[in-house]
Amino acid sequence: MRQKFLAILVVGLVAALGLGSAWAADKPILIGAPVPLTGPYASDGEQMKMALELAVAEKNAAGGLLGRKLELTLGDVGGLEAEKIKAVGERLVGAGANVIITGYDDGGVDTKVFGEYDMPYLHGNAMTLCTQPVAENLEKYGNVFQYTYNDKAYGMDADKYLFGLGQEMGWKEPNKKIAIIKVDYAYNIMPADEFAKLAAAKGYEVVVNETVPFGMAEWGPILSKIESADPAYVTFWHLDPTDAARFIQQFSEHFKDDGLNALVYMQYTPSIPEFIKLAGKSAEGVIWVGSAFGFGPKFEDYKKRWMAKFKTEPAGMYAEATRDAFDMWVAAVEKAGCVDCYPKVIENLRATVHKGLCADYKFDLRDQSILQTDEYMPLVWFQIQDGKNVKMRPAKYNEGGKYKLPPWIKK
Amino acid sequence: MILKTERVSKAFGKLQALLNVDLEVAEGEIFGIAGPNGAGKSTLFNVIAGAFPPSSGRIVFDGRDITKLKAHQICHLGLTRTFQVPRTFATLSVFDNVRVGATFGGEDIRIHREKVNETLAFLGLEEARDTPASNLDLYTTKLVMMAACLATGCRLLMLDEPLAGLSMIEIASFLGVVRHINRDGGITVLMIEHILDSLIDISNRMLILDNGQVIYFGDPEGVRTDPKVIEVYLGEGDIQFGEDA
Amino acid sequence: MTTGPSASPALQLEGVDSYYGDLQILRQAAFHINEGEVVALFGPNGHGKSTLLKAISGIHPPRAGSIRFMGTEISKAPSDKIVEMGLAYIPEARNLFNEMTVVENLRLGAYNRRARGKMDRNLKLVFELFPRLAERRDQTASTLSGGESRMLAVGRGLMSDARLLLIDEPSIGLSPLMKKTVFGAVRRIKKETDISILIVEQEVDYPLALADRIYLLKKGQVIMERSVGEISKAEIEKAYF
Amino acid sequence: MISGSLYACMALGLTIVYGVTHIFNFGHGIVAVSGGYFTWWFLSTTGLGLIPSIALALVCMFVIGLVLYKFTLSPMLKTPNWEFSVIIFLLGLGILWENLLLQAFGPRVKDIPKFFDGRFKIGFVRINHHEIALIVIVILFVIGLNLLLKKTWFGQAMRAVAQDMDGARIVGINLNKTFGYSFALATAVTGFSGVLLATKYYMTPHIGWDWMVKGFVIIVFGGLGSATGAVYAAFILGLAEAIVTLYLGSLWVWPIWFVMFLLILLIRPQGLLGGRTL
Repeated sequence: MRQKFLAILVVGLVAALGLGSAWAADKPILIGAPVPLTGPYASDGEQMKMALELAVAEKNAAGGLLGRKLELTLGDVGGLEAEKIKAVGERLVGAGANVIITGYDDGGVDTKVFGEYDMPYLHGNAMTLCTQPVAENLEKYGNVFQYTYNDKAYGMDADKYLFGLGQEMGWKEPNKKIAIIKVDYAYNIMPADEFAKLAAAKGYEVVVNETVPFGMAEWGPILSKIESADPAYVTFWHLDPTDAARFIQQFSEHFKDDGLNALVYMQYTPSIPEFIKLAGKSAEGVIWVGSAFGFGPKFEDYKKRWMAKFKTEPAGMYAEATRDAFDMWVAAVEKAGCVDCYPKVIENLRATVHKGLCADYKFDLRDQSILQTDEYMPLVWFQIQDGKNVKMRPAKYNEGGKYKLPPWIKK
Repeated sequence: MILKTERVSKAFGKLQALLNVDLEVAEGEIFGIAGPNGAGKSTLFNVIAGAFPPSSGRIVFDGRDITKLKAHQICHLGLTRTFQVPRTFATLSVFDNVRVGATFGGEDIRIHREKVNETLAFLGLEEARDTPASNLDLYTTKLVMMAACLATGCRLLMLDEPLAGLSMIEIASFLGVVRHINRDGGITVLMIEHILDSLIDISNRMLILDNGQVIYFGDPEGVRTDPKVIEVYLGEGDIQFGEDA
Repeated sequence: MTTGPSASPALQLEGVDSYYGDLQILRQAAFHINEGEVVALFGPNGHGKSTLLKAISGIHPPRAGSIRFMGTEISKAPSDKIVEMGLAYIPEARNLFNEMTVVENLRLGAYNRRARGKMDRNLKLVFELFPRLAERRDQTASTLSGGESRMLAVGRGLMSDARLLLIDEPSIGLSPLMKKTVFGAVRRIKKETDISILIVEQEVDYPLALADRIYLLKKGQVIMERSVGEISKAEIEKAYF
Repeated sequence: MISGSLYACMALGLTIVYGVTHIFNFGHGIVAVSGGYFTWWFLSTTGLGLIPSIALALVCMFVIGLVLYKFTLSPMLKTPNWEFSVIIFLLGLGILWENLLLQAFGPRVKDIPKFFDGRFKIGFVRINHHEIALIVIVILFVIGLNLLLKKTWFGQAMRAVAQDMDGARIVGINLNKTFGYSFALATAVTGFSGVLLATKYYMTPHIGWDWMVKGFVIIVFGGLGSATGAVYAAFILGLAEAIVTLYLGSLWVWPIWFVMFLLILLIRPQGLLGGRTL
């Protein structure tokens, strides 16, 4: 009797599953996107949302993925609070998301949240905090991919190239003193500390080391501190364009008359177009480092399609990187021939060498973050000249320009 | 002497509220204090009760120097006061209001109960014992305030304008209660009052303050005829209308 | 200037009921004040004297009944309109503006539109009545003594260009000399202006010497009306029971 | 100095509302931001100059304040426990309004041009003309507000209500009307502080919350309801902010602010000039 019951149960289940998958063919493939739509990161979040909307629209117009329509479900993670990412994550997974894609969504718990499930999770958080768990437990967190390199990369990269720049512009460093100003956030603290450590090994001395909160409006006291310490390098590690613009504006006013014999380096922030818009002329001469986004023929074409749909220009790396992540996942699914055969899709992602809109991606198989080399996804050095971001290195991107002395260095 | 102040002065910034006030209150008497508004009467009470220390001078209660003691310490020694503005705990019953006073003694709960009941009976408040204080009329509120003071087990009670706002009949009966406390309870009373006829009537001795200084000390009836007191406090004649007289 | 009591009532109350929550305070209260008349209202504590003044002045409007001031029904009017009509309430609690100077307090007394134009004239009158206030014109109200702040409250009431003053317990907490001063001022108002006055008091002596008529309020009802001279202090005391 | 004067302006709006009506405006930050947004909007769409745009924005703020009071707050004040319901209501309204701004104008940063360019130098200190202008404007503004409070009937009525509500009714002041105009005035003042802040520090819809928290600390520090206290507190805390940033690091600003806050509450629970009112 009991065996019969079990048999019926099994038959029923199989039938249900069969029916389910037949039904599933009509059901759209669900893409879950936890992105910051309100709060301080809303301007980036808006770009992520638009990128995914464009991607889904284009893919659907081309007949869908494996013949099925794609559908996008957004979740707002606001100011990236842990409890928000948790709630949003559960909602998206509960809704049946087949993949989770975001530009960035968190400061360290996202890996734990999405690592609980099987579908692939692609994020651009660019933080050691997010990749550490993956490196430590590849078995468990194998579905978590960071399609950017880690934060420390900026620090290592700065140490490698910053001190050689003077020569290129005919400037000799007057001393071996460094000022570090970093916002109280792992993405910026990690590389700044890494840089300090590496530079110290070369004999440089950190004379100003300030951690500042977000929303810093009045930089006067910090600028006075820089003035009295008189460093040769001022490095600024931040990710909010508003704060950074206020800094450079007050900086250039502060040193307009007496000057400061120092180079100014900024991590990432000027890549957000708002920065130049707000900072205007005062950012002239700033050297900054960002990812390889926003240029090249493929990007120009993408930009046209973007503008056709949204009537505004894509703004910042997440307009683009989020699309690259989407394409990566699409390629992996198409190669696997199925959406919910997650292990296969993940296998394919790991083997990816993806030609992105601007640079190429290859995952570091130890922690599933992207390798940062001149060949794959290099960090690109810029200088702001005549109100524009001019690419300086790696050599393959150089726009023929040479570093110029910033206006606050007086001869 | 149960209470003695020696050359007590108090200044608030530039304002000299009290200047060299000497006061002696004998055990068992009713002592009256009067004087113009702003003469320093309430300040004198505050200084004695320890609300703030005097700028100079010495206060002795029951042979003990209390000049520097805090209000609650003085209260424990047996000297308590009421305030001009009736202060009770509005939502508490009469019983609980009085018990709050008794609790200052620091003895065990049973003794409190007895003491509270005793005090209520003594002042004829048994009927009101469960009424919330906010429902009481002004007269009963004043009695409750006094009961709360008595329940601390005090020996000297200071009353600050207890008759203000009472009707003539209420005044008469309130004075009866004060006499009862004094005679049958053995409690010394120090009382500030403007209703002078009543104060003269009840006091054994009186003191008049003006501008922080003592201008009269002694026999109550003498107050009416003292020229200085008439000048600054009473005004000429019986019923007269001040400035147009 | 003095016109003496006249026949037409400045204020007339009929059947006034007032409550605090469910508790009825006034029961069918009725009385009147003639123009130019000084009326004293006595009564035991807690029987509704202050409530009556609050009902008239619109601070705590009555639930039923009619209150006519100079012929106009005001029982439902808001307090600011009542003030503007010339009815000034001087509460026992004084309700002065403690952080303002004496003169600022007085000027605010003339807040209503009708009084603003006559502010300077009335200010002069107040300072004449209370020279003490003129001396302290730039002192803040919180630094005044009890008697002085009582004068200020009365003065502020006069500033509203009042035709009727309601004064609640002016003698409370005042020294004998101060009482003389305050009641002296009330008598001068009586003699030199035609403002009608209603005084609520515990202390009987002064009002008896001042008033034209007296009322007794007990348990929320006006139970007795007498002309002064018809009644002695002892009789009033007796009537309390 | 500069942050101090901006904080002062912002705290004044809060103080007026609290002093007169005893309403704690939890939508205060977003009110400030709105002033900035209105100005920015008039500036970018109407082709009006800066000053007319600001003026127009402040008129809008005043009207909004009045309407808000008349149709929402005034009925609420008649209910029991309105202190709490009004706080929740204004907080909710603030969040709603913030999101409406976000929908209408997007999350991007907006700024309002400076009043003056250029700067000069005294000794080692460099000073911008704009910053001088801000300080002068705020000082004039405080003086103007003071004149309004002391010399006009409306101002006197506001002070009267703040000091003794029953007293105010006794002299014939219409409480509801005074509440309404005070709320409207405070809305405009707060909006103006937002304009000034936006000329110096840019703005986004959400930035108001930071401003508001600072505003609350300032008015409690200065003594609830005391306008003079709020101005002193703003300058003291502004100065403390600068000194702490210079010698301890900017992360210490909030902790030090709160230590000062606690200290003043321990020493003078009523705040710097508490107990004194408008």
